[in-house]
Parts: sequence; C-alpha cells; structure tokens
Amino acid sequence: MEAFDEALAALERRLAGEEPEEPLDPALASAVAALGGDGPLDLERAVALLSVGVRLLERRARLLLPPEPGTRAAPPGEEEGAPGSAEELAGRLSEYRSFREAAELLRRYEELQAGRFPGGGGDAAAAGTGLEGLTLEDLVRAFQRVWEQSRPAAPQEIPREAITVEACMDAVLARLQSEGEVEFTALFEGQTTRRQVVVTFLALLELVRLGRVRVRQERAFAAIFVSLRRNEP
Amino acid sequence: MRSGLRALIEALLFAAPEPVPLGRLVEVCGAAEGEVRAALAALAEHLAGEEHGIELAEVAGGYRLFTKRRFAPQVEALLAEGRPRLSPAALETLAVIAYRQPVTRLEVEEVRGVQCDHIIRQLLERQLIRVVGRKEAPGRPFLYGTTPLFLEHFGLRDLSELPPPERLGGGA
Amino acid sequence: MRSGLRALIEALLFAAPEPVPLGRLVEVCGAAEGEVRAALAALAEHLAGEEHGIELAEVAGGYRLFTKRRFAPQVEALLAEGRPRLSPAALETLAVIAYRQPVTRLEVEEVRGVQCDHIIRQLLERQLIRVVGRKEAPGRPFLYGTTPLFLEHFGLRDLSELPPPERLGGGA
Repeated sequence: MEAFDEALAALERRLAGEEPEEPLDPALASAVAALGGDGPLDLERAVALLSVGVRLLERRARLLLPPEPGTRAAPPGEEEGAPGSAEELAGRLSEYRSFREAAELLRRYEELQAGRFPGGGGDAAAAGTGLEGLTLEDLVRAFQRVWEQSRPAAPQEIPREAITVEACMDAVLARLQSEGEVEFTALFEGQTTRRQVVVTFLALLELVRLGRVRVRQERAFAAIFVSLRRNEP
Repeated sequence: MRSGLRALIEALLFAAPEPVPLGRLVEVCGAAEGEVRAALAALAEHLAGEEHGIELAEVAGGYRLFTKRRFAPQVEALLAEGRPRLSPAALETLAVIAYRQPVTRLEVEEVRGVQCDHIIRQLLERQLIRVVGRKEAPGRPFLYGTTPLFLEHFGLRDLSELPPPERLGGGA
Repeated sequence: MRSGLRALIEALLFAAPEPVPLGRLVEVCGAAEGEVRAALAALAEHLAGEEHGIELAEVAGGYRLFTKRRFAPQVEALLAEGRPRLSPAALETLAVIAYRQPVTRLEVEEVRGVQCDHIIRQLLERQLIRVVGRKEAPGRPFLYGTTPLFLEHFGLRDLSELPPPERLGGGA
C-alpha cells in the first residue's frame, strides 16, 4: 500500500498546485493500479482516491472548455503562459484535435491499402536468410527472453470474468436512476472480487469524466454521495 | 466472367505464400471446378507469353506463380543485395515458432504480445519458416513451422536437437 | 527488347519482398532510366486491364505489385487473415510522429496527454517508426521518425502525400 499512498500524495500535491499539471491519466492509472495490488481492497483508500480523482477531473474538464468570450487562446506554437494555464491547455486541446483528424485520415488510407495484398513471397531463396552470424545460443536466448516476458504479461490479460467497465457503468446509472442519490460505498455492496470493485470504481471515474454523474462530499474524507447529473436546460 | 475469374485466380496465387490446391481455389472462387480449370489454363497460357516475367506452374500441393527461369540472374542480383540481419524481434518470433511449431500467427502473437504479421512474412520470404498446414479452427488459419534451411543454418539434424525447453527457466 | 524489359521488371517486382526504387531497377536491369520508366508505364497499363488480378503501384519510394482491391474478400478468405489494422491509439501516436518527426516520446505524450511508451514500442516492432537520432537535451532522449514501411502501410509514395501540416496548429 506504500506505492498507493505515494501515488495519492502526488495527486494531492498536484491538486494543491504544488506540482505542475501533467497528463492526468498516467498518474491516476498508477494510483488505481497500486490500489488493485495484493491483499484486500482498502475501501477507505479507494474513497480518498475517488475524492481526489473527481476534483482533478472536474478541474481538468473546466480547463478544457472553450475560452470564454474576450479571452484569447494562445497562438499555436507559443509556449508562454504558466504551465497548465487555461490558454495553454486550450491550445494543446486544439492541437490534439488536429492530430485526431490526421489519425482519421490515416485510417482511411489504411483501409484503402489494406485491400491490396503484396506477393506471398515468390521464389526468394536466392537472397540469404539474415541468420548470418547468429548462433543456436542466440536463438535459445531469444526464446528465453520472450518466454519470460510473456509470463508477467499473462495476468494482465483480462480474466474471463463477465464484467466490463461499460456494463458496470450501465448498472450504476440504472441504480442511480431508481434510487436517486446513493452513498459511494453502497455501490460496492455485494461485490466479492477485487476485480468487481476495481471495475466499478473505474466505471464511476468514467461516468464522472463523461459528466453523467455528480459526486458530492461535504469535506475531505467524509462520506461521498453519487447522483445522476441532470442536463441543464 | 471468364476473364474475371482468371484475374481473381491470378490475385489469389500472387498473394498465397504456398501452392494453392485446386479444391481450395474452387472453394474461394465459388465457381465450378471446370470453370476454375479453364481459367487456370487461360492464365497459364497468357503468362507464358514473352511479355510476362512470371509463369504458372503446378507443383506438389497445387498451383503457384514463379518468376521465369531466364530472369534468375537478375532476380538473384536484386535479392542478394545486402539482406539485413534478422532483427531481435524477428529472431524472437523465429524462436517461438521453432519451439512451438506447428503454431498459428495468433498463437505467436499471444506469446510475444505484439503483432507479428510483418515479421512472419519476412521469415517466410527468407525461407526460415513455412506453412505446414492449417489449424482446424474458425478461419482455418495457417500453421507455421521451420524449414530445412533453418535446421541447416543451426547445424541441427532435426528439431529434436533443439535444446529442450525444460532447461529454459520454467518450461514451455 | 522493350517487351523483354517489361517482363524482366515484372519478374523482379514479383520476387522482391518490398518496394523497389527506380534506381535499383535501372541498376539490375542494366537499361537506361528512360527505358525502365517506359517499361514500368507499359507494365502498369497492361496490368490495369480487366483480365489481370494484380496491379503496379508506386509506394514508399519504389514500385511494388499488389492484388487489386476488388479481390480483397477472396484473398482474405484464402489467407484466412485480413491485413491487421492499427488501433486508434496507435494511429494517433503515429500521426503525431509522422507530422512532428523527428520527435521524442515526451513530446508525443505532451500532445496526446497519455503515456505512449508501450505504443511506441509496438510501432517500433512493427517497423512503422524508427529511432532517427537523439535529442541534444538532458538525458539525450531518442528521436523517432517514420519508416518506408509506414509509407507502404498507408499506400503513400512519400511523406509529401500527407495532407499539408499547416492545418496542424503548432507548425510541424
């Protein structure tokens, strides 16, 4: 849990403005990963993380809104302005959108090109194998390397448990719809595996990010309540 | 339609990494065997013309396109030009195929954790691996194994001479 | 001789595992550049006919034969595999690298707002990007750029075929 506490402290420093704003996802992801470590899930720590995570996400969301009339977005390429300022973030966001468009375009090119297949390798025996200088020992070592790498990777594969973040998001929304405001910990009742808990937690984070739910907490470490966010008319 | 079928067969034989049996062509083209035979004959005749550099041949296992023999010197000159050594990624892929054969592309990718289509194509081109069959699974994917050239390079008489996998920390 | 040259070029492109640059064709064929160009044009025109299933394309700074797009379904059925497509995240990362090259991992992450080390490793393995140098900055981080295979994957002749960078704010 030491790793988790460190990750949480880092997030809190960031929230307090003691550390420059950086891409949020890796920091949150490492905290969530540390939370999902060995041993039983610590619900109190989960609450603390949700609390910090929600506030960071809300602030990030505000910064990503288009600038209000009268304010000026930083011209592209201009790196001035405090790091993490709204102007810089707006510039970054528009830059990011351009690359999203470029990626879409590449997708179209890829589609076109994927319909054409190169030759399956004619009679290319003439050309040397590329194995020159490589020994049997190199081959064995290569297998050892890839085999060892493949093992730690295995547990990262999604277990065959029929539970996904999407499904869990739907379940949480349905429950909030029928019950109104629900206490955060109540959303985890009856969940028996760590995976269920982590997935529920991720579903909540995602719902907050999408602006679908509202999270209310009177003060730090007090009970957290979750409710549906009504669309403002 | 006849010339459409001939074109289709040309495309299929061009893309295939191994000879394609007649039955498989009939299946994929969705045409009658007689039609496929006729289209194959037409394709063979057309490619035999002076203006083409490739030809259709029936070899063990089916039909395949080859470059014409008279161009062998130039083809060899083109291909022989400093083919780079296998990259670490390619060597890893080769090692997985060697120890796990017969194995599908997907199975190799599961072990390596990354896509391997390009590397597998490279290994096929270098004749270090070959298609040894098809897996009886949806899509009937190719099964890959190593070639005699692979054994020859490492001085192995046969695959049993590969160092046993149990010596490879944790067993395969 | 003219039809002989066309046939030779067809044989060479058929056997080559990657696009062949014009200069290399000129070298191997031992013909004048003008002759090779004319033969390439004749070959392209001939293959474009209905009765052929393959076509000549100029990609990644060279010439290569491909199956025609309209036969993609049957070719995929025969090979039991489509050509794998990149994930949205990989495409985005690739777009940033293509427009900003040479670029460091950190610079890519600044644009995307998420860690990219895993994706960059994947793109390196697929040989869509490569290390083109090191930045003269603390830690001397690697600089990445795209490869010829990148161009081929997207059917581009060269990087100038990407849409103009002025639309991508921040000046590439």
